[in-house]
Amino acid sequence: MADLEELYREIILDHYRSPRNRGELASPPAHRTEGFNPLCGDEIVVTIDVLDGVLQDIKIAGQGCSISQSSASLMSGAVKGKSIPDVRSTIATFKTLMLSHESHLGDGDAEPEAVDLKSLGELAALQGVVKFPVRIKCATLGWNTLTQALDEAGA
Amino acid sequence: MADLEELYREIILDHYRSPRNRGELASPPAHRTEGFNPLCGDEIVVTIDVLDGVLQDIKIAGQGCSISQSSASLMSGAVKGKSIPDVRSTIATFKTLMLSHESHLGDGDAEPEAVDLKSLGELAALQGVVKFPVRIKCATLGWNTLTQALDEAGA
Amino acid sequence: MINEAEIRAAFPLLKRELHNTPIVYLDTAASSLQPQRVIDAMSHYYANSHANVHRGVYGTAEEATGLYEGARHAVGSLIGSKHPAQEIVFTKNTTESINLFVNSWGGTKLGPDDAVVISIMEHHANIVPWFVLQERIGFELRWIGVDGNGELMLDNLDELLTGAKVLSVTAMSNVLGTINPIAELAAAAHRHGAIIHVDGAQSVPHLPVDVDALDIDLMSFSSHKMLGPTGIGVLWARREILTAMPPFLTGGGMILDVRTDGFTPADGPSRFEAGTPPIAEAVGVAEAARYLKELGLDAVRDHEQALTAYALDRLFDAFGDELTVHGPRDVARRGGVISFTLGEVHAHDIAQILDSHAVCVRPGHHCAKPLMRHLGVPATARASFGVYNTTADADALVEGLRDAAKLFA
Amino acid sequence: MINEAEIRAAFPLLKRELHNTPIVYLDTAASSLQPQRVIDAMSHYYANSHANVHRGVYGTAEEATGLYEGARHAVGSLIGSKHPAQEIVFTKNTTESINLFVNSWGGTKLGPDDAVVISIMEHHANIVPWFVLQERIGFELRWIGVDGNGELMLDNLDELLTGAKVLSVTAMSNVLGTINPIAELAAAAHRHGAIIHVDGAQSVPHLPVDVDALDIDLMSFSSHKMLGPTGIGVLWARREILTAMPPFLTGGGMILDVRTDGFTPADGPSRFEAGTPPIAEAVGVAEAARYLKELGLDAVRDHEQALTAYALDRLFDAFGDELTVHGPRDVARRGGVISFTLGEVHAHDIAQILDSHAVCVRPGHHCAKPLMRHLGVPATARASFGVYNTTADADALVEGLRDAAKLFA
Ligand SMILES: Cc1ncc(COP(=O)(O)O)c(C=O)c1O
Ligand SMILES: Cc1ncc(COP(=O)(O)O)c(C=O)c1O
Repeated sequence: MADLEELYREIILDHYRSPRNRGELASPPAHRTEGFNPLCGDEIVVTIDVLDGVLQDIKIAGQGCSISQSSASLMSGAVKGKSIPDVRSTIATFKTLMLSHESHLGDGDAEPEAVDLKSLGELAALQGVVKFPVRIKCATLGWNTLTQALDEAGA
Repeated sequence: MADLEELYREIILDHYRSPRNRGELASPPAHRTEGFNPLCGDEIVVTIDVLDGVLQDIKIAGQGCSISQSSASLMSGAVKGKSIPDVRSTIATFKTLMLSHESHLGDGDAEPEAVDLKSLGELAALQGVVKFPVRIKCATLGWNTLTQALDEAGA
Repeated sequence: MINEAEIRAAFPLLKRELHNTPIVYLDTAASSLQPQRVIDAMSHYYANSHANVHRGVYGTAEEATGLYEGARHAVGSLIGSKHPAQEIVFTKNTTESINLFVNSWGGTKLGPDDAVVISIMEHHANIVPWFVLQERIGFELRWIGVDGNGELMLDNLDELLTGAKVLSVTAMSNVLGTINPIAELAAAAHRHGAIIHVDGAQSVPHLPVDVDALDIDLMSFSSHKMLGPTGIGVLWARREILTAMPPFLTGGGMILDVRTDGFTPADGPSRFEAGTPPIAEAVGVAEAARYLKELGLDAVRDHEQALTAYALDRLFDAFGDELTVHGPRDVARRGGVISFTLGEVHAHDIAQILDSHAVCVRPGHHCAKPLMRHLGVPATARASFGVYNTTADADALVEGLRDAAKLFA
Repeated sequence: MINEAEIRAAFPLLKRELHNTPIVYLDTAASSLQPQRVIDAMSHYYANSHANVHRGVYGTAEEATGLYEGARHAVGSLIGSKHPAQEIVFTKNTTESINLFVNSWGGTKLGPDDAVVISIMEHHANIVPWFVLQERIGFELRWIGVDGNGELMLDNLDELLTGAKVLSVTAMSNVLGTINPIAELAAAAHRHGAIIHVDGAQSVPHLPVDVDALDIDLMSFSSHKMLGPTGIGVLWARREILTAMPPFLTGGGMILDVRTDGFTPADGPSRFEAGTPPIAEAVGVAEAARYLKELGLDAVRDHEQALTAYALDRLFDAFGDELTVHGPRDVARRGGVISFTLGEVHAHDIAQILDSHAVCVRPGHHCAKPLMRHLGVPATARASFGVYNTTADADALVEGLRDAAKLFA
């Protein structure tokens, strides 16, 4: 059951119980994007406010399991106030962490890269997810939604 | 291989090589019916001439395996000139002979009846077919076509 | 009576461990386990009798054909079909069976002024094909509601059926466990001149089902939920109805003749079985049907009903108001499918924690999103019983859930 | 090089006897035999890892999902698919694959002014679905002819392809054995702005096939002809094409969302896999694909080509002008499928007499009636080779035929 404790770390349960940056920004002016996991029904709504190349504000709504909701909450804290390139690079780092397992199931093209866990800060708490392949989709839902929001907002 | 010799009795090969009542009657006045075995592509064309309750004439055309063609040839000899009730009863007797195996595969409702082989005369040569379930459809093709022809002709 | 030890010994997967703990399989509503004799029947078929069916004259081709056609009898006999050779069509699963029915029958018998009646508790397999056909033809789709007890609301049934050509409804909900009154629904449909198609995916494996006694017209079900292999499903249809249905999938094996300007379809079930059918799978589902018949569906039902009663009691004892179970409380009106939520713990997390106890349940919408919307929950955890489950399995479920409740307290 | 003894030992059905004579299986074009490792892979799956795929979080559900998705890779790798996770759709057989393609792609991309090109040598599976769609949409169906050598007549190909949207053609005839020039046909189709769908039912099991090198767009094939189980087939399609195709069969597993007023389909192959898929069968076909890859399709082809050359020589030596073999004489241009007639002996009788020698061949129209009409024969007997056949099998065929010739002399 060691794996299970790695999955449900205290920090994850805390973000699930008390999600940060919860709610929706008024849109417009903010950009609003919905993400959806058809297999389990989890939903994440990301609203972002981009100005001068910086993610000025972000809010998260939706519902779902502890992993999808806490991951989105952790994400909001990690990207808020950052420049768009920094946001994109944080997303990329996080996805690489998740991919270190997914590549087994994927097309097999991508070689897993080493991830600098320190650079992820609190986000590193999500690394336990990697041992639970079906939960990776939960953990990445918010991140994929944010990427889509950035793309749609032309940021 | 004893079974095989029972299937290909000399009388069957003889009727295959020299089919009796071969050809087609002019229709009208004769009635013409085509029979078809979709599994193997065998075809039998039966033309009949019914008058005064008697099957005055019958001709067989078509092509197919030795069993389907010889069975139809044997049939033509057995029914030609007979009264319609006699024809129908010959058909029934023959079908019962064939069914003594088919009932295993069918709905299981019909109990196989004992068949008076003597009453079948030359037709009894076809009893070897019963041991080859897939060939029963060949042997009965001409008979089913004749039944259909009688029904269509209102005889 | 079910001999638990004997039955459990028959299912090899029950010897499996997860995380060093013997597996507690509570996901039979998604797919059942297979007894060794079903697995062996298929292995034996491949090693001894495999050949393509219908057109061969050599020994093994005849054997394979006999086994394949014989499977219609074994399966038909389980559900009381009087003419299995003419009424049992093999498909790949319940979903294909329903698609076949909807497209072949619905595609030719329905017009823009007709109505089709289904229920809010249907599995997507009995919803989406109607949407697709509706787009093409434009009939009205009417929904039977579900009450607070998880049962069909039938007070306005006559109204719903007025002008309807078909009622298509599940015999047992795969989410709520609700057993629907099929005989009553069939009588009502016929009173209104409609036919009734039953989704038997959850009922055929768990309840005595007699298509004649129920007086229904068509029924779809899956082998893999009734102790049989994957890859094969069944559409049963009364002869008169099947005979009037045009082909759906087309190709070899379902034709009388093909010319360069058209084709003539074959008669009987083979009209709907284009291409090489699932032969080994037919051997497997026939063996599963024989096994179920030997056990007796009455005994299976009794066993599972008693187990469901036990499990519900234990669950409510342990979790009280924290636990919400969707569907009827009266075990006489429900099968062994228990969908629940537990406080604030998400279904996905429940299932994950239970997995660490080797308890296998399924989280999610169970392919019944209209019902989930109606229930107002995004997902439930679902524990479902098979004949091989015991009270010890229900106990393991409760113990695992205590852990989940503690972790998320 | 094929090690005959080793290979034959791998196929348990070859230990079978018919009429006290060891079986001589010459019906691989209808369905192949399965090696023990394929049978074992499925038994092992049922006994250890069975669960429904995609929605479970517990151990065996994850394993089953991994095995099922992994099967796309094993199968894709055999045919050179670069993106198997996005390009391999599992169906129940070639016939369903073609129906899916014809209805989903054809149903949305074809209009009454378009043309579809097929050939006279197609199997019914690549003819009848076009007829059915044509009835609904009304496009023109054009036929590539077959010459006296049993090869496609391609001199008017440009004419046939002018205004055509799709060319759908078999890579190897299941009657004539003819190997068609797929790369050339693909180039021609693309030159005319058409796509090409290939019926690979006979080519994938017997020839090296690389969808990229051939530059084709879609291909259908069946597991049961490539040493795998019944109950599963494959539609391979290039990503861009698959992405643009709407669902065909609908239900659970292929949706993003279902409401009471409509639904949103999922992306990728699962959009076409409604309902519980053939999971054990995917495990089986993956094992078959791995086995074929280990043997090497080049080696398989060499073995079968040499055997075909030997058999043709022996047959003509024995029967001379009495024997008609349909299809190319040049074994470089044909696979190991030998359709023949012998004097006045009907194909059905030939097969029957051969059965008494334990020699398994198939008589009939082989689901290719337009071709049979073109050849002017109602039926042929067909002997077809697999990798497990040897020259001794060809000898047994010749000996059996001597008996037939004698009986009907
Ligand atoms: C060339 C060809 N196409 C299609 C098929 C149909 O395959 P299946 O029966 O597996 O659907 C066959 C096999 O009979 C074939 O030989
Ligand atoms: C009530 C009901 N209908 C239909 C289905 C679909 O069955 P299959 O996935 O075997 O097609 C299921 C199983 O998920 C079900 O429970």
